Amino acid sequence: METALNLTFIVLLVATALMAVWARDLLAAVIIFSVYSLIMALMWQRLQAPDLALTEAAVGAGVTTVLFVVTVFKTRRREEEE
Amino acid sequence: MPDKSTFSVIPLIVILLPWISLLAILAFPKKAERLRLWLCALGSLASFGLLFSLLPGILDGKTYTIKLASVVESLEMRLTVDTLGFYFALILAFLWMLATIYSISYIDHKHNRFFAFMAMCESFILGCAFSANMFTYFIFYEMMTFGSYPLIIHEETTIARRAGYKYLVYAVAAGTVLFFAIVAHYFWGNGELGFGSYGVLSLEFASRAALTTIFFTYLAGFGVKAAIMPLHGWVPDAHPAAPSPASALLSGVILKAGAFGIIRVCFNVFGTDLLRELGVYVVMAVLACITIVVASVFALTQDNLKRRLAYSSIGQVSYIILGLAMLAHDGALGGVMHLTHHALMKGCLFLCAGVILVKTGKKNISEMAGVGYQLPITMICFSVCALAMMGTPPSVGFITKWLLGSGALQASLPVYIIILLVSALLNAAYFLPIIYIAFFRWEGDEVEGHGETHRPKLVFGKEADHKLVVPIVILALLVVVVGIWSNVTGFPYSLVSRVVNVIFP
Amino acid sequence: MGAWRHFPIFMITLPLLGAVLMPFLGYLRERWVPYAALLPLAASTLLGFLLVGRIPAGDHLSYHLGGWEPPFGIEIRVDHVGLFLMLVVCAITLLALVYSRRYIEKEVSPGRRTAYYVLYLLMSGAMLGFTATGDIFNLFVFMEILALSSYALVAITGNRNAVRAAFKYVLMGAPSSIMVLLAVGFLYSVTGTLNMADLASRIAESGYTEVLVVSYILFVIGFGVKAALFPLHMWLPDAHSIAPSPISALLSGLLVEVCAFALVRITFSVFTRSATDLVGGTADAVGVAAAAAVLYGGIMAITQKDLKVMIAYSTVSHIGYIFLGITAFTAEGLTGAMYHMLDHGLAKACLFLCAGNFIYLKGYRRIEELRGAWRQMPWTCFAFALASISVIGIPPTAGFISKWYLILGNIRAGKWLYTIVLLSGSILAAVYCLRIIYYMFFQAGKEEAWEDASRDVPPGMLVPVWALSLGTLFFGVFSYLLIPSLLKASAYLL
Amino acid sequence: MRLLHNYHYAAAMALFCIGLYTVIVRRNIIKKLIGLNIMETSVFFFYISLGYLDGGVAPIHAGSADPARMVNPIPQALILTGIVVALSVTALALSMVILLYRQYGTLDVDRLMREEEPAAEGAAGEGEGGA
Repeated sequence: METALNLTFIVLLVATALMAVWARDLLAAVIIFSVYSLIMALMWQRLQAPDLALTEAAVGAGVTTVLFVVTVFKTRRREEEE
Repeated sequence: MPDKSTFSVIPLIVILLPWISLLAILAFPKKAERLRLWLCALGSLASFGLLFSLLPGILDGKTYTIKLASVVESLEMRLTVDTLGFYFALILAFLWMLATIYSISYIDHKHNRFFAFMAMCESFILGCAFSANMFTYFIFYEMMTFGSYPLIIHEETTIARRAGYKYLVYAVAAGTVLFFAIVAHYFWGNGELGFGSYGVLSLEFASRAALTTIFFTYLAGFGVKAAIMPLHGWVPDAHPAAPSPASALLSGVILKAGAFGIIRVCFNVFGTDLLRELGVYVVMAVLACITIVVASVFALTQDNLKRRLAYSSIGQVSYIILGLAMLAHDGALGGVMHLTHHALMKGCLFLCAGVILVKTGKKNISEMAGVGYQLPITMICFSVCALAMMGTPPSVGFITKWLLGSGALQASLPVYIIILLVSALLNAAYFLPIIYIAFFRWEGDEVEGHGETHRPKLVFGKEADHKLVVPIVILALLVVVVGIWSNVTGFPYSLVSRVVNVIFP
Repeated sequence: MGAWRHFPIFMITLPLLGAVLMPFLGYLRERWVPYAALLPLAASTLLGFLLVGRIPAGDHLSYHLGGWEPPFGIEIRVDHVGLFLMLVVCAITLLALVYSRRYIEKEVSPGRRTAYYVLYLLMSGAMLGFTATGDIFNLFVFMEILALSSYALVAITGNRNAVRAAFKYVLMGAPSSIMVLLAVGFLYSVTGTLNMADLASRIAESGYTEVLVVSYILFVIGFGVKAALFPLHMWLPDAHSIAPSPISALLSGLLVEVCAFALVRITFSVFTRSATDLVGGTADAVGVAAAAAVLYGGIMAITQKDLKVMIAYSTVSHIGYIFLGITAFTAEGLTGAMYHMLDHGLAKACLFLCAGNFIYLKGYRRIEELRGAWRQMPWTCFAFALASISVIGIPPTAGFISKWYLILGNIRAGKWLYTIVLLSGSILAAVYCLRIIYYMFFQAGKEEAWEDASRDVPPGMLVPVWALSLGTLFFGVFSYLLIPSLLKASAYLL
Repeated sequence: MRLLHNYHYAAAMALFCIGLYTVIVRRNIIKKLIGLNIMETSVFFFYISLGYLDGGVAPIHAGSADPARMVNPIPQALILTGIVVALSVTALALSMVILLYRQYGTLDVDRLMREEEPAAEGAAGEGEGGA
């Protein structure tokens, strides 16, 4: 059961990572990345690292995302086509 | 070698004297130009004098040594005056002194930098002569290379620049090869680079291939300076481009630094037994023979006087190499003595060429008709040296040829004698026309029969500044004097025979 | 237990502390910042010199942060080689900082000057820590501080090229840091320790060969990017040429070397001899890359038109020298590599500062523009010439000694090809250096280009340049001060 | 490969590769930075998995947890540092992105790097070059 839950998390992590990478809309990518960070935080909680999970939730999903969002707003939303 | 090594600061002082004069030049104001120039001459005079004071001790078998710095135990910068080094230092300091005096009148006075670099170069090359080991030799050798570059390009013409560039290309490549040779020597010589004994390397510690590699890299590295034939390319360009005193030094001393390096390699690094065992001396001899003949042929085709002299130098320096490659007593004696002999002769010839250039503005031999009447003393000295180059007795050139010939017989290879004869013939073929043109042709004698009426008058004593003429006369006199009384103490024979007698008992 | 045992940690923390305090000073008295910034570095240098001779031969000085014993606490570990490099770092950072005061007036806008000094001190402290630490995670942390401050310093002028170069640097530098972190993780996973000495003893016992190899490869790539080893050097020419000159001097003269030194530590102190056969294949690959670097850097340097880019490519080439010395796996080779770090640090810093002088006084960056430069800037030009001679490796400069040992080491290792590569590298160096010397001294430029016949840069900029170039001469002539102990220390490392 | 029996490691490596792929291949610089963050978190994940033991508890002494069953606290302490470092790198890089976009008007790394330097167009190489 434990393992199954962990595996689910991992599959989710990989999936969100891939989505973040492939999303054409940068804002979407950033948001997906924030979700990825949250899942990562949960995963760490499951690995008995509560303080890290807390930090990651705050820093990874919070601060980093905010920084990314600000950047995207200050630059452009769409990825350029060649 | 009787090892009576004494600590002495004299080698260091000899090396530093040119620097001191250099600093003195800087200390005096620009207006006192003559004072500054004479100081420079005085510096080289002093270093020659001080060097000469070591002669009794050297003849006594002493060596003087001083340690400058060291990297690790066996890798040190040390100056040692041994017989061979003293011999080289003596002739170079002497020639340098004359060239400096000559330059005072010759060089455009605006260029004090020429004297600065002259002094620097002298110091470096004295360092070469005094080096106690290959490491020190290389350090001074490289510094000398870069110090002599400004001498070559002094006139800053396009030709001079190009010549200087070529010189640098050759020198840097050679320095790199040499560097490798020395590191390899250090490695296979078990950290022993010194010149203290005759033959450091041996087959005990290193393979045949390794030793052969070391030898050939050494030969290539020094061969560029010594102008062994495929590596001679910079010489014919650099000599005409440099001011005459500089070309006299290039030919008389700087080329010899390469040759001296080869002497050190043959005597002190490998030793004659090892050379014989490896068989590498054959290559050296063949290269030297080719150089002697081919360079003389090239010299024939040159119209520019200094270029012809440069090719002549290429051939003559190979006499030294050939003498070493004979691996015989007389051969080695003749080769090493030729170091001085050639320096005297070629130094004088280049200085003469300089006087001709300054007084008549003529560079090419074909234009020199009647120069002998305009500049009689110069051209007489020129003729003396030219005849000596051909090997006419009584002169230093004759002694070299005689000893080399005798060496060839000792080595039972009479083929060398043929080479020497061919070389003498070619020498005659390219020197005699110059003398002929200078004395027996004059302006407007093209129509036969009218010659007698236009023959110019000989005018003595007014041809040039004394500072130009005196060095030439001294050198020309020495060419004869050393040729006649060659075994006077202090002359080459007395010094060289000491070394050669130890190597070939 | 004398007070001197605490010196290394002070050497590291003083600049970092200075960096923390500097913004306050900048807020109160901005004009004092350039002078105040000198203090911590000068103190570090002093402490470093006081340490000379204290460390017993063939041993190291170990300091435990906060009194925790090594496997748990962080250890500062200074051996002879490390102290040597720390002193080099201190001296060069100090000199470049002296130089900075006047120079950055030209390139850095007033609002950013305090930031410049803060980052500068941060970088210096991080380099010292990076060199001295005995804990591989700590190594990572210092590396990150170092990297961050150098990213920011490259971009400090804020113009488009600078930011672009810095970003290129980040794009290569940040992943490489992560690789180092991963490598540290791998090592930790098989040994359960982060202390270098501890690791060295446990690596031999652990059976996880594959993990060790992967970890070593990651270290090589990670430090290779930071040290600009050949195929990973792409960021270097841009970053080094566009950064303000004192920063170029630090990046080129120190940062790449400190990173190369980290690899030395990892190779010899962590993986040690027992594992050398294990990482041998990787080391061979590094050797090939280094040989390629020597040739590639040299050839690229010859083709450059911009002076600073040329010097930067020359750095690529010289990093190759250092790595060739390391991969020879002989005491001589390692000594050569270490001495080359010193020599290259001094010479390259000097070259960059000289290039800075030209920019400061005339705004000239292109090699063409330097024709006849010595008429106006004789002192700068002579210093440049001296440093170039060391770069080529002509005696009696330090470059000659280091090249001697590099070649000796490679001969002893039987690596003939590398010997030839090293030699050709110095021929290439001769080509690109002598060209510039030739332009400066022996070619008349346009008259109006150097009209002001008496004005060189202010003494505050000349003194560091001359100190560095005389340093190359000094360490060439007096190499016996260092070489014997370096040889001993290298033998100890092996 | 005894290590691979632990799927955490495999996952971390997979994420690391995704991140590396993004950093190297994707041309948008914000994407590259996202990739960088993915790489970083994957390595942190790897560290934490290292310290984890099956059925372990958090390394907090306050409760009555059994020290023998605690997970290894050292990697966690390290990662705390790592997160801070990662954040600062990201922040610095993002500020550079904004600056770059202002000056070049593009986020595409190829276009960014292809743009000629203004200085290089100035003086064309005059003079005869080498001697």
